[in-house]
Amino acid sequence: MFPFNFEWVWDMGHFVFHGGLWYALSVIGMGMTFVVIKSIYDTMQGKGGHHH
Amino acid sequence: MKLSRRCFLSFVAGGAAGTALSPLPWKLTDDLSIWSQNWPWTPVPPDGEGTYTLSTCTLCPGGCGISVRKIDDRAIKIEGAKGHPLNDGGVCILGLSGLQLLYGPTRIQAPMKRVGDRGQGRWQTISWKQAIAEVAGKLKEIRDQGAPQSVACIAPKDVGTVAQLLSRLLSAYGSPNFLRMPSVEDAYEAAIYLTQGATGAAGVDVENADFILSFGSAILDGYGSPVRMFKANSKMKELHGTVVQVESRLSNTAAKADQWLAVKPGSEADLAMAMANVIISQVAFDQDFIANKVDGFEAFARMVQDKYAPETVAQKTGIDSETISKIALQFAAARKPLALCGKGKGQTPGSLKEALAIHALNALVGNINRSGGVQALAAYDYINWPDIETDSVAAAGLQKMRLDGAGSDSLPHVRYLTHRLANIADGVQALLVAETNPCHSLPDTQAVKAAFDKIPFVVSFSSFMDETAMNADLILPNHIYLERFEDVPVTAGVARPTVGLCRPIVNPLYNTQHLGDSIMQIAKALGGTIAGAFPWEDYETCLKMTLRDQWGTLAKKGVWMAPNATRTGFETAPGKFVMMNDDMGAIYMADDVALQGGDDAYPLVLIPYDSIRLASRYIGDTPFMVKTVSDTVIKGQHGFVDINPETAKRLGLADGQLAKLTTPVGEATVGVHFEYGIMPGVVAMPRGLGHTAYDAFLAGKGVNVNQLIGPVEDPASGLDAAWGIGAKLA
Amino acid sequence: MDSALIPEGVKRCSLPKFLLGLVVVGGVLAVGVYAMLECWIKGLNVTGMNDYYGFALWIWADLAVIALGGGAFFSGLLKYVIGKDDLKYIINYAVLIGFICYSSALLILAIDVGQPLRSWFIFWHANVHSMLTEVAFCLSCYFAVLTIEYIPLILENRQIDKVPFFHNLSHNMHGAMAVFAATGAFLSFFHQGSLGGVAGVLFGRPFAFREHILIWPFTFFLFTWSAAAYGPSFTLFITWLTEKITRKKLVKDNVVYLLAKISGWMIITYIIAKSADTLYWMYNTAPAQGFNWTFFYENNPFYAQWVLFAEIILGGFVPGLLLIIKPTRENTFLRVTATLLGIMGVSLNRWVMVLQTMAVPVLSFDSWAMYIPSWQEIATTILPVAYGVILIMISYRYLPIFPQERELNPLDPDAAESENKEAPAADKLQPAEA
Amino acid sequence: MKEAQTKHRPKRFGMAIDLDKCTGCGACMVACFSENNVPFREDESDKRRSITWMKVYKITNGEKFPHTEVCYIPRPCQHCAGQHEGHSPCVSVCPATATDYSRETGIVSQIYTRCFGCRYCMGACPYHARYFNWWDPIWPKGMERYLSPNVSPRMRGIVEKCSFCFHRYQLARNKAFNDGRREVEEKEYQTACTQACPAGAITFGDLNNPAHAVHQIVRPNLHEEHNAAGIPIVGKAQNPHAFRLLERLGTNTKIYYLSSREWVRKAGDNYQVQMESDPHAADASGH
Repeated sequence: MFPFNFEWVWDMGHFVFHGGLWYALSVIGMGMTFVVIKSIYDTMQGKGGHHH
Repeated sequence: MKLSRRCFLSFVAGGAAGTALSPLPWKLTDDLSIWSQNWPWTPVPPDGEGTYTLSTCTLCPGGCGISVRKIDDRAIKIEGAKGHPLNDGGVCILGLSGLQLLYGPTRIQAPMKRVGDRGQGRWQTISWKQAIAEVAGKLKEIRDQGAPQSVACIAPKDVGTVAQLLSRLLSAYGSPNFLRMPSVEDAYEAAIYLTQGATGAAGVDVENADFILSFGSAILDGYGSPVRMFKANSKMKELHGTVVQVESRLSNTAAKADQWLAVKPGSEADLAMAMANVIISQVAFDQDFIANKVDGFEAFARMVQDKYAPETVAQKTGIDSETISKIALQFAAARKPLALCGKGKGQTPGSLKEALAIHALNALVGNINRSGGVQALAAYDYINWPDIETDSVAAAGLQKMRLDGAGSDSLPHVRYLTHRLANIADGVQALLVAETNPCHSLPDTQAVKAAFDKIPFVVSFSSFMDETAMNADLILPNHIYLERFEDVPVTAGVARPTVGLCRPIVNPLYNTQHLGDSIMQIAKALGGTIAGAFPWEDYETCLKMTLRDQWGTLAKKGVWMAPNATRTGFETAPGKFVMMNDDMGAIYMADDVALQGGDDAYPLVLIPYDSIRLASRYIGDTPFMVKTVSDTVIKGQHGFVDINPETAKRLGLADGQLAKLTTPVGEATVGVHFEYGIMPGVVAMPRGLGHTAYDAFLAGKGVNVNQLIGPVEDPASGLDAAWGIGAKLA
Repeated sequence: MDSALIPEGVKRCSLPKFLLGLVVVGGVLAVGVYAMLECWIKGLNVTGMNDYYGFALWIWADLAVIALGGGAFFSGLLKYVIGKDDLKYIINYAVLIGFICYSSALLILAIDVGQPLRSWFIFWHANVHSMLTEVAFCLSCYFAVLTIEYIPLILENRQIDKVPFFHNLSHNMHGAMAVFAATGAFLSFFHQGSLGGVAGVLFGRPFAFREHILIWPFTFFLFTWSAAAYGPSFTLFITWLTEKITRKKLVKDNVVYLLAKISGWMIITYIIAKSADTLYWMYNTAPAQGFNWTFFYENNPFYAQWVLFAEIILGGFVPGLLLIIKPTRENTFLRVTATLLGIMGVSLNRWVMVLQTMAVPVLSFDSWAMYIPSWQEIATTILPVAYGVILIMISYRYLPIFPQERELNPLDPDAAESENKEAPAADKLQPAEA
Repeated sequence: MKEAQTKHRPKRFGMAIDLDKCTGCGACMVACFSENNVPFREDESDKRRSITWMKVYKITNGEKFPHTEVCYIPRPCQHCAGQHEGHSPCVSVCPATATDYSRETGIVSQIYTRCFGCRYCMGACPYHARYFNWWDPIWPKGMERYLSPNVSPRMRGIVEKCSFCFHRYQLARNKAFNDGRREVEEKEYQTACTQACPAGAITFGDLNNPAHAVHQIVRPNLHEEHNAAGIPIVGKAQNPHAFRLLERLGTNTKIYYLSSREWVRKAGDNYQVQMESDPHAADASGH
């Protein structure tokens, strides 16, 4: 899973597979981070309070 | 309210996030996986210094050399001894699993005295001192009544120091009733004595044969010295020799043979005679040998020509006359033809007529006392102990007839008729059982059990809690072969006298004692001339003194083999190989061995068969061996019989179903297994199953064929020659 | 008592009846949990599996629920990426069903492996050439995505929504949903596919083995395709069932028709491809390995050519056609029948790809191996169903799963009563769901 | 499956099993059990849950009495090289790299502590050479004393299989190294089954080494050929009596069988379909 796992090999298989994997993971990760931070920011702006 | 909820929810969310980000869950996950890799209940064998020790396997009569691998003081693997004259590195399935016997749960760990009823399995551990005293006391009592001959002893063999010490004890004590477990050696010895005048086992030089005509001998399932036979068979394949197997079932041997002659069981002698007939009438015999070395050829020739024309025999054997002639001539034409006698592993003697007929085939092709042939094995003469002084009691006892009648005027040709144990029990007041399991391996188990019930005093020297030990009053457990010294002279068909040395691999695990020492201690306790007959301080000394010449070789190589000494000449009256005389005429003229229950009530014939994966002598099958047994032989607790699908369908039986197998001797529930490789009308059941003693790995699995088959005496010799029994399957 | 948690403007049965329902389903769940613990504590010897059946009922259940859960990613793809906006009225439920299916799959896998405590080695020591590795990664990643898609739904609960942060969070997550949905679709494509690959790459198992395109066997694409095709059918079926049980219309017909039509076309195209694949396998792949295709359907007590008929005709062409033809599609009975047949078809496909593959003797002297699951296997396979029902019950009660529910079921005083009458019945019916 | 750094010529350990000699005595099975600490249970008659790294199959020509013939086929792990070296059916599917193909020895290994018991490899193996530990291995009290320290007993819930007694290779290699030799002698590394076989039916050694008996018996074609289906076949035996199990699947196993009987050789592969340009091609008789 990581280059320091002994079965790791720098070959096409690993590039493609882990490329795709880490790409997906980072999209999800960054997406969530962005969303959470923005929500915190919005909340501090006092948004979303008693909207009804 | 609202505030608190807000706090609460934020607290939960924050807490969850916090824990997830902390190292805790990750560390925990890792620790758990490491734990799962080192479960404390999964053993980790300790490492240490590795060594190999040479010894000899005594689990069957084969006498193979073994090399035992040890780590420190633990024996961890048994392998075949390289360069051993019999098994040269090879080893059989039983020999391989010997360590399961050594460390197994059925070992008897100390001398024991029965407290409950016989067979109930309630024991009290006693000291060796007391054990010896009890045996000696009882024997003394019997002797004082002046009936020393009523003490009998059963042993697996009569050669070697331990067996000799046993019979020496009986002789000094005054009993002629030393019994050897039945085997084809009984018939072979008689045949050899009648034809060649020599006493001793038959040696068959399979290694140098190029055509083996086997009359049901399980060459590949434990006959003779098993590994030796395997190797001989493989050599035959390499040198394109021929093996012909005469058998009604496609055994492993038949399956591997170049030709399988599916003969009707019980008609082997006739087949051999018919072949002799062909060889004689075609003048295919060894004319020089017949002319110069054989006595009674004409008489023999006349007999086979009168009574055993292939055409007449064809009907009885189920083999057409062409095939009979073809095989007979191939046999005669071969360079080193060899006819083998003894069904299966050779655990039943078989009829003397059959043994003589088969031996006659060897004589016709001049294959006696020469390489690739049969010869009288030179007797093991390394035991030269001082003669026994017998006191008056002993002398009187030894004058008495053997209880089994062997060697009597009516049965002069045989030395042991051990299958008669059931009938002679009344005359036995004490029975000593050494490394045999008659309660399981003698035919008609129920009768044997009844005999044991009659015998007032039974001593077992077994290392394992087997059926016989279960029915003993006292158990004086022997060391097992991996814990003791012993000389192992091999008689199982070897061409040259061969003695292996069995030596301790590990120190005795339990409070057991060498059988040799037990015998000497009993003798010493009995005192007088009996004690005097045992001048040694212990068994090991006795062994070393006895073997003085060979001890060096044995201690170094683990085995000693006599220099190749093929006998010349014959010790018979005419100094020739006797093919026919009055005695033998009588034997040849005697009736066939009748099939018990061979009538309409029992439309089928049940034959026992031997498998090398099923130990069927004194030693019970090991867990490893049972694991290799096919689920068409044992499934769960049920044992299966092989039956030809056509026969089964006729009886309305389905493959795999359970059915009741009934014979005149007993009945049992068995599974039905369809097998095309068996003669229609015949059902076959393996030997070695149906144990009631031992552990859950063996006990209760399958049926003991000896419950279903009783002994049938050969009218000519009195030997047990039962080859099957009438049976009903429904 | 819990009215404060129930979405505004909708009617739910009384709490006691709801709890009663939970207890009923909970009972089934409990049995499943007990069986699960047995498998973990006593080991897998309590199953009916053996060395010929390393893969059995559980793996089938995994493949099946993931195929059926495919509705989530495909609807997501259609709505957020392709822009079929109408689907927003059913997407919530699709997501919920997907979430249930995938969490169930992961749970079953956790029971199925011999060493659950080290199952994470599949990630740590990943062998990238193994289809199962691909499955594991994509499955867990996509499960994360589903969770992300499900969270905002939870946050919309009346009370939670009152917390400004959660309100914003849910709002922003909706905003970013397209990105997640796209990632989800990407992941799903691969794990659905690699699930197909699991069987397709077994070149030692002529029944399952298929030729490859690049590194992927045909089954890779067929599995993705079938999941996208039958998943929506499953979503529709569950929606219909929920409507039956709640005695309410929850989703407008046009939405249903739209999804049904898409599902229909996907099924038809899939089954054509599947038929082509089957024929190619019958007349090329299998013979090359020494087998007549008929061999796989002979000399055994169960698998015969009815399998092909049931899977391809009954579970493929029939539902496909029923769903693409307008009149049959818009006939509720026929539409629901079609979705049911579809579910049967895809489940049967997953079954044979796992269990028949194991049953077929490959060595010429070996024999067919049949298999009967133990009660523990069956209980643990039903376990997720019960769990799913419970999650649906709770979500339906407390979350605005169906945006159109209020509009379709305007509250009027006397309706309340009737609700209460029906509710118990509804609860009892619940376990039959999913 | 990664390249092993190896200075000398890679080895391809394999076996030639002479089915004419094999008597089905089962010594190989028990030799293996005792060499490799294989566990056993009270009831081992459910053969589909019985761990036997080496298993002896009994096959028949299906003819009626008295024309019935029987042959035994000992089946260790076939140590497949796969369609391109290292792509063994099992190795290629193991998700956790718990089983590996050594390019140095050609041996398929199994890492017990790495395996987490998904059993995908078992589904992939057409020879059923892989076994799952359905139970905790338990030895009767005292019997654990005979366990060998060279092979670790396996825990419940993982897959195990024949390793060609790899620990013996390691020991032999260490010995050679200590004696200052780089090569292990043929006789120094023999598997337990080979050593035990009383019929001498098994020949074990390096298929790549022309000096080794196994190479001389099998005469493997070291050049890749393609069978009728275009599947690459490596190491096809040039001995007309030799065959491999399911050779046409392209598993490229390293266990070769020798038989003088045609029906036995035929039983090694499936012939449901007539295949032109296939030497064995014929009807499916003997199944």
